[in-house]
Amino acid sequence: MILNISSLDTFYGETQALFDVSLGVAPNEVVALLGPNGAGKTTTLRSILGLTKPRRGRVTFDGADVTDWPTHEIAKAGIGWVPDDRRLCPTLTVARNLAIAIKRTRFRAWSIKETCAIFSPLEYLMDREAENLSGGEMQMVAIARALIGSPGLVLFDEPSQGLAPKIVQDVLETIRQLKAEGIAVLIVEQNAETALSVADRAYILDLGRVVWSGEAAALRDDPALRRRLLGA
Amino acid sequence: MSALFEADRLQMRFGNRIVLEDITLRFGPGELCGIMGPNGAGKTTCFNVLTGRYRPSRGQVRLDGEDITGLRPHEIARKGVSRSFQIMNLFNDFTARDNIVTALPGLRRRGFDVSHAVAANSAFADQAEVLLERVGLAGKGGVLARSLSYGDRRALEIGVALAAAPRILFLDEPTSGLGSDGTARLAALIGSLKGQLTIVIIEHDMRFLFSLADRISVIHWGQVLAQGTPQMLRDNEWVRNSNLGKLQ
Amino acid sequence: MGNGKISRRKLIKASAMSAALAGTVGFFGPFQATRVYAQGQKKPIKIGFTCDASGQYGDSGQDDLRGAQMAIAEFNAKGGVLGRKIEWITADTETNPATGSRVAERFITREECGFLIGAVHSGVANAITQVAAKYGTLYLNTNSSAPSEAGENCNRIKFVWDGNGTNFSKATVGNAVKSVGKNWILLTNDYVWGHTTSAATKAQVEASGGRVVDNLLVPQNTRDFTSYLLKIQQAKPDVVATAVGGDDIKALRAQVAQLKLDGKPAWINNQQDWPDVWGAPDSLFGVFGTTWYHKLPLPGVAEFVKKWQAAHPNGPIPVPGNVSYNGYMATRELLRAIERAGGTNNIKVIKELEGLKVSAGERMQHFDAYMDPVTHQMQQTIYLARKNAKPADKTDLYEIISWTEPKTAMDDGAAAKCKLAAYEQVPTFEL
Amino acid sequence: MSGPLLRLVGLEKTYSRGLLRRQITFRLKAELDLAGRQIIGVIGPNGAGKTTLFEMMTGSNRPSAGRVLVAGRDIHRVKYGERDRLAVHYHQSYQVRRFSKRLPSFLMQPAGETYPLVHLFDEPQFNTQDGYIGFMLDFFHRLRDDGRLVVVCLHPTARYHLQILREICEGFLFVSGGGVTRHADFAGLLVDPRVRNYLGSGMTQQAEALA
Amino acid sequence: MIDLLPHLLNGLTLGLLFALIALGFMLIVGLMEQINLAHGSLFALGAYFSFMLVAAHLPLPAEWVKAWTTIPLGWRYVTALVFAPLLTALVGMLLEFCVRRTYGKDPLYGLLLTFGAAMVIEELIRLVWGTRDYVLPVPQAISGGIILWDLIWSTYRFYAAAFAVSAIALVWLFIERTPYGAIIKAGAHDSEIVRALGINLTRLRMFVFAFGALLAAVAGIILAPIWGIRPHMGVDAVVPAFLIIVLGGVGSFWGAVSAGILIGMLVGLTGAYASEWSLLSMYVLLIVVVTFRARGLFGKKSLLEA
Amino acid sequence: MDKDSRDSSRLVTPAMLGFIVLLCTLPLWIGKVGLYPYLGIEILIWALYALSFNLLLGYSGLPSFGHGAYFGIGAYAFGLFQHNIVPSLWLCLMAALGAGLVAGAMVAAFISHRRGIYYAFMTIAFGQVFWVVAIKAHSITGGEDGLLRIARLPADFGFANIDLADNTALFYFVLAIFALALIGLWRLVNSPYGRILQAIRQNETRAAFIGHNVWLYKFTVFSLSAGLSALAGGLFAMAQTSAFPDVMSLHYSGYVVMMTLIGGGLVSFWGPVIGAALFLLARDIIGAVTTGWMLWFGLLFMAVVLFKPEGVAGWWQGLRQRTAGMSGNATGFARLRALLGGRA
Repeated sequence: MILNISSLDTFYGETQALFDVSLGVAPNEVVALLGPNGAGKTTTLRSILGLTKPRRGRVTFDGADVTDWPTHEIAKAGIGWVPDDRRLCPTLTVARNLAIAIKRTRFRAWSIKETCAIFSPLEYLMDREAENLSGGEMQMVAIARALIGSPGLVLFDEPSQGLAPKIVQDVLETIRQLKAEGIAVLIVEQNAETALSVADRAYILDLGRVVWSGEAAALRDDPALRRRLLGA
Repeated sequence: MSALFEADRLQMRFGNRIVLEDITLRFGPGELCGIMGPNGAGKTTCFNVLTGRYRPSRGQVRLDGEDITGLRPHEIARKGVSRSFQIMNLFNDFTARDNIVTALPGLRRRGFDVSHAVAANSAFADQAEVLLERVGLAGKGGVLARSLSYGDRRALEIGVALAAAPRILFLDEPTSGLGSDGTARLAALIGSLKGQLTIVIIEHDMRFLFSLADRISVIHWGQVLAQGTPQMLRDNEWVRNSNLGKLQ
Repeated sequence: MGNGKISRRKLIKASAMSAALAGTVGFFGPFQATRVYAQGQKKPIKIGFTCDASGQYGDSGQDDLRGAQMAIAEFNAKGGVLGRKIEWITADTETNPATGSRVAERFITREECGFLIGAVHSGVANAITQVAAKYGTLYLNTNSSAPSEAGENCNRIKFVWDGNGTNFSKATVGNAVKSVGKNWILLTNDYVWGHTTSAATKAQVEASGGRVVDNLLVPQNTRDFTSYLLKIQQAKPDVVATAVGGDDIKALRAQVAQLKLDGKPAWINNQQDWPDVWGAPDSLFGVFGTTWYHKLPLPGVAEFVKKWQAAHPNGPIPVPGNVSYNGYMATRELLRAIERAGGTNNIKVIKELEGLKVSAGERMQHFDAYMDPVTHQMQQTIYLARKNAKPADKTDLYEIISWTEPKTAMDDGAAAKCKLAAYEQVPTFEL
Repeated sequence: MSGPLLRLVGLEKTYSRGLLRRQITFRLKAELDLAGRQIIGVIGPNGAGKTTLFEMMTGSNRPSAGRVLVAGRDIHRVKYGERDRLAVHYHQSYQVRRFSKRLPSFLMQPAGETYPLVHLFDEPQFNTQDGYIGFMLDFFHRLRDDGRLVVVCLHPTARYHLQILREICEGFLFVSGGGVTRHADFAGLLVDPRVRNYLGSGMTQQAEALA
Repeated sequence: MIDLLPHLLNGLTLGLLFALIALGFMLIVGLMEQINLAHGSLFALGAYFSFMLVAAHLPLPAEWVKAWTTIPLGWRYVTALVFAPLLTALVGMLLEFCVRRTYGKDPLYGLLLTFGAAMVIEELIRLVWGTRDYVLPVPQAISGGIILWDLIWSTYRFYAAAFAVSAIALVWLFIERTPYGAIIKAGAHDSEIVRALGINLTRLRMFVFAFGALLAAVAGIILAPIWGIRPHMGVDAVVPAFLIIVLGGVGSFWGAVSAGILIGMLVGLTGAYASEWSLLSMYVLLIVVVTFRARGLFGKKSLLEA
Repeated sequence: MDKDSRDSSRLVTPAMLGFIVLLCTLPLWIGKVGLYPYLGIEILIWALYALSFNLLLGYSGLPSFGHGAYFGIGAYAFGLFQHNIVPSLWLCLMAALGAGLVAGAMVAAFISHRRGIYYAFMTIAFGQVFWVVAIKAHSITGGEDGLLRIARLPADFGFANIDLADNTALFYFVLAIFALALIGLWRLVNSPYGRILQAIRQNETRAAFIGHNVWLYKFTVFSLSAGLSALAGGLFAMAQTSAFPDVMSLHYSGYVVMMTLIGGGLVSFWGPVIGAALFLLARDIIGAVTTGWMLWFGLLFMAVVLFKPEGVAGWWQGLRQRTAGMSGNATGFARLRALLGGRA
């Protein structure tokens, strides 16, 4: 396991958002984190990054206990993040949004060129200000930004949101490619179908608790189970 | 049934952005109404417009037939509209008792009275004690609000709203952040209030809402998508197929 | 009424009577009574120096103090005054009237000083005067040169030792109208000192047949004079007379020098205090007034400078200037007056000072000086100076171009404005 | 009401950059008539201009040429504050853009309506788990039955997205390559090779299975 | 009209200088949402440090100082222009070290803390350099006057205005064209994502604060020959800086620049035509503007308001 | 009833009584401890000023950073009324109070809908305007030279007429007013009005939603605070027998903030009194030794802001609680935070 979180309790102020959440991701593995609105999926990612420090529990990454590290150190250890609301700096151009993300880690360095090869529209968007992009375009930049930071683990928060179906396929393809390269992926999705199509394993969260975990294939292939846990 | 509180075609915009498009709601006396909807649907904005925090761009709010649109929050509050907040809004440096006392209409009426001290008025303390007991905080009156447990703070939040002696009480996600025990305790509290005054609750916890509410309105895109008894809403096919449908 | 004791007794009696007549209740008796000390003759005489150490006039205040210290040291060296040692204390008045009041109160009530010396800022001087007047304490205003100090704000217990705006105007204006030109512009700091000074200048200009084209008001704390300088350039006057003080004049000087405007038009600056000049010798320009210069070719000056330098070897300013000189002169004349009065009875000392005449030699000035008994201002020689083109050494910044007799430079309007209280109204004491 | 509810007449929007040599970086043209009382699905690749099109329809983004007529009124000549009484754009919160205003409002026409005639839903989030989809679809139908024009823009990335589109839409627009193509029904949509390319192989297969 | 022109030009140069003063203040407010009331003191420190270097008042052995004075004034000035701001930036870093504790708390903390710091720095200046004032010598090339339209103009003011323009342009370029600028901008917009991208926000903030201090010092050096160097010159700088930021709108670069020019024009023109109002005019302008536009001319919503 | 609420319902608390009695004996011993009566007067006046300022900062959470203006206005009003209208002590003091109320109300009308930093900005701007006007209008105020010859008018009680020219007499007069103000303010902060002010400080939004007219409270408390500050200013004019614009400057406005914070005005009624005494004593004692006393005071202030926003009073409370076996409080931080209005 490159990422291991154990018994996380996370609070927003006084409000507890995660209750005793444990999960792990191995290199070459894609793990899906599923669940309804407000289940605590995004909070789990924030806790991993140290953006919302867990009150209890540990997070280890790449062999080190990173629970108490400052966020930038955790990121530098090799975690890339694709936040659900993209969070590009609106007044910067795409190129500059990408440029600030470049960093060295012990993992493979992605070049801007490579990411452009994944998302062909990127090339033409380079000198546009991020605020003038459409939602889907922003999403591509956000993913590219995570890759440019040479991650060993990528946290995807709703990567398919706002993307055209073809592009979603490209993203999934990229995730497979990452996996093939030995990079771990943790993917948060409301759209379970999409996530399960690439995931090896899955966790389901509800009201801040892990309510199910197991092989993704089990969920994928068992509509009844899926219906029971995730609806439709 | 004549409505105690009516919102008529409310629209609210911030610049280019429309947050409420067309909201029409009616709450009868003694009714317990729920409001639900996905994140960002405009539920809290709706509360804010109803309780006077924002003035709607269009539309009318009426209390007991009287037009209260655009009145300031304190004016609306004085007419008997009280609310709690999603993010707790207590007077943290006050004790629980003082939190309640501050909201008493008796104190409000004597707001510019400096002839006597609050602490000397035993009527205030007595009223506060009754309210504290009602929300399950008996014996904790002397504790600073900031030092109360989370669940107690939630209860106090409702206690403060109740202290203003409202005719209609708006509760914004009262269970958020509570565990199952806390939620059950709150459900009991709200259940005990049911029928005594009109209560409107925004809630994410469907189990909680569906078990308590007389009527529920679903809000999204600043519109009322659906309205009805919990049973009526559950009849929807998509609902039945979803997590929501699995409640019971 | 020559006898202070009688007047004091009379006063107490009068106030007690009036109290009885009005049926009033005095909590604590008239303070005059509590201020009479039958002290032993050998008790030291204590002087309080209300000198700014910080704020706008911190430098000047300290230079003032250096002169005064020297005078005291001279007297102590020869055994004090009337056999009594002279002690002194000082506290920072922060160039702030409120602080001035408090320090004065402290010196008088706590430290039991009978004499206060020192001021640069007229606001501070006024604040101290008010406190001193309440107790009858003598106050020597050494360096605040607002004409109002010896005019409407004069006081029986206050003596003003510096030349003021009107003196300097009278010394310069008539001459300049004749020799330079008739069109004048006034540049006036927009506060009392500026206004009174400019009014005096204006009167002089008009009396000499000149014309004041414009009077530009400069708010205090103006840091940038360019808009005024532009206006001046547009108006093309013959002479610009400034009544700009403190930090503002320093900034103005720097900017005029920058623009090389110091040649034409002719500039007349009211007065330049040595501590201000010493910081910025390059920006001296125009004609300006002073009461003393350390290179005056008069007997005694060189010795005085030497003595001063010996007393303050590592000071921030290497030679005494007019500010230090005023501090010295005021203190020396006070001590001499006490000697002549034969004691520290304030009324007696006041009377001695009112009759003060100092010979030119004693003053180290060109003409005899005297204390005006009506306005309590030292009437003295007023010098005109300009920047020295051929300085003899680093400190030789001025070229003295003329000197005016006290009579000529005297502010004849002051007497009408100044109403000194009767001696009877001054609380008396002997410390 | 006579004629179509929403008419795009010679509508064109271009963005260009460069001060001296103007280079067109974006162009979108549309010529459309849409009647009321129907639900229209809109799909198209990222950056094709769907949002720009919606913005022009609601009068917030001024076209380079052409007019947008809602119930016969040129929406760009209606008072700013009242344009949303004709057409309203429900967009995602992080896509709020500001546009400059040229004329003061008082020189413009009133909208003359109290509730929007055209409702544009820009990528509404359909989440199968919370059950709101049912209410949403009911709502679309209610609007339609009330004589309004409902436009739903959606990237069908899951099977049920396709299902929803097929179930509720009475016509489709495909925005791509600077133009807007109209398709009468779901099956017709799938014939267009550009649409198939947009959907990708997986989704196309699923769509065909549905059709 | 002809009469007016010089005053407009003067107002413009004055405005540019005001904008220069406000630049560092703006940077810290805009990017860190910290009100740095010690800005004026850093401004004064810059002037004092430069004076030390230019006028060779150095706390060094006499022979070294002597050697230093043999270097031409121009070179000493240039050295001061480089090193005085750097020294001030160090002080800025030290200050940031204290201010750091107030991040994430009410901005009022920072305001009070820097108010205290301003007082401390001013007193330290008094302690070290005394209360007297100094004049910063400037090289021949940028002193003196130019005759234009029959009027003599100060060369130094043109130099200062040009310097202000280039400083503004450089800061703008720095923010807009360099990766550091991108990081600063992104950090101001969303500190979380910047941290999640592996950027050390603590260091970034220290850098920004130091940069703000550096700019304050630069402004101090440029203004020193005009205003003179004295301990309380800081107050003369921080008040306009503060006014400009509130007027221009917190966090807006061009807002600050245009507010600076606006105030410069106003002070210049009132100085010429209604001189007794020139000091009051900027406050009145501020109150009028802020009464009608709560966030100033170009302000966006920021953390600073609740 | 616990001790706190017992105290708060009293008109005069034992501590207050003891304090006032102690002050009554002050002229007897102040000289013996190396001080002088005038300093006592000044401390009382500044303590009154700081107390009324703390009505805003500590009780209502309104950061007014240009408050010196009202102190100055009171001083000028006292002097001008005396010179130009009636030289009666009572009327002059009323004039000072009234001038402060009016000026405060004028400003409050502009700013009472704001909070936090923008509130602070506006109070600074208005403070500067008053300051500039005081300097500019020298025909009225005497400008920099100050408004001079303000008499210490006798206190006419009808049956008795007390001369206040002497410092000790004036001290008792100021003490009487201070004691009245102290009692009045104590009652005020413990009355419903004061309770609501504190509620507004902690949570303006909530206060509005339980029916309190927040704007009106903010408006009235600002006016009241300005009025009382002006009353203190009037007494100051009497003490100094003159009025000067300096106290209206930004620096002096900052001093009262420093006094209040260092004393512990955020957590204690007595904070401003402690702070004012500390400030003036430090200035008098350290100021006699070094002119750089402000350096040390500035450092102390920084340390207080950084480490102990509860100030001296908070430190004392913490000490008492610790000895009583209770945990220390951290309310000062929370209160300072709450100054911005509800973002706790």
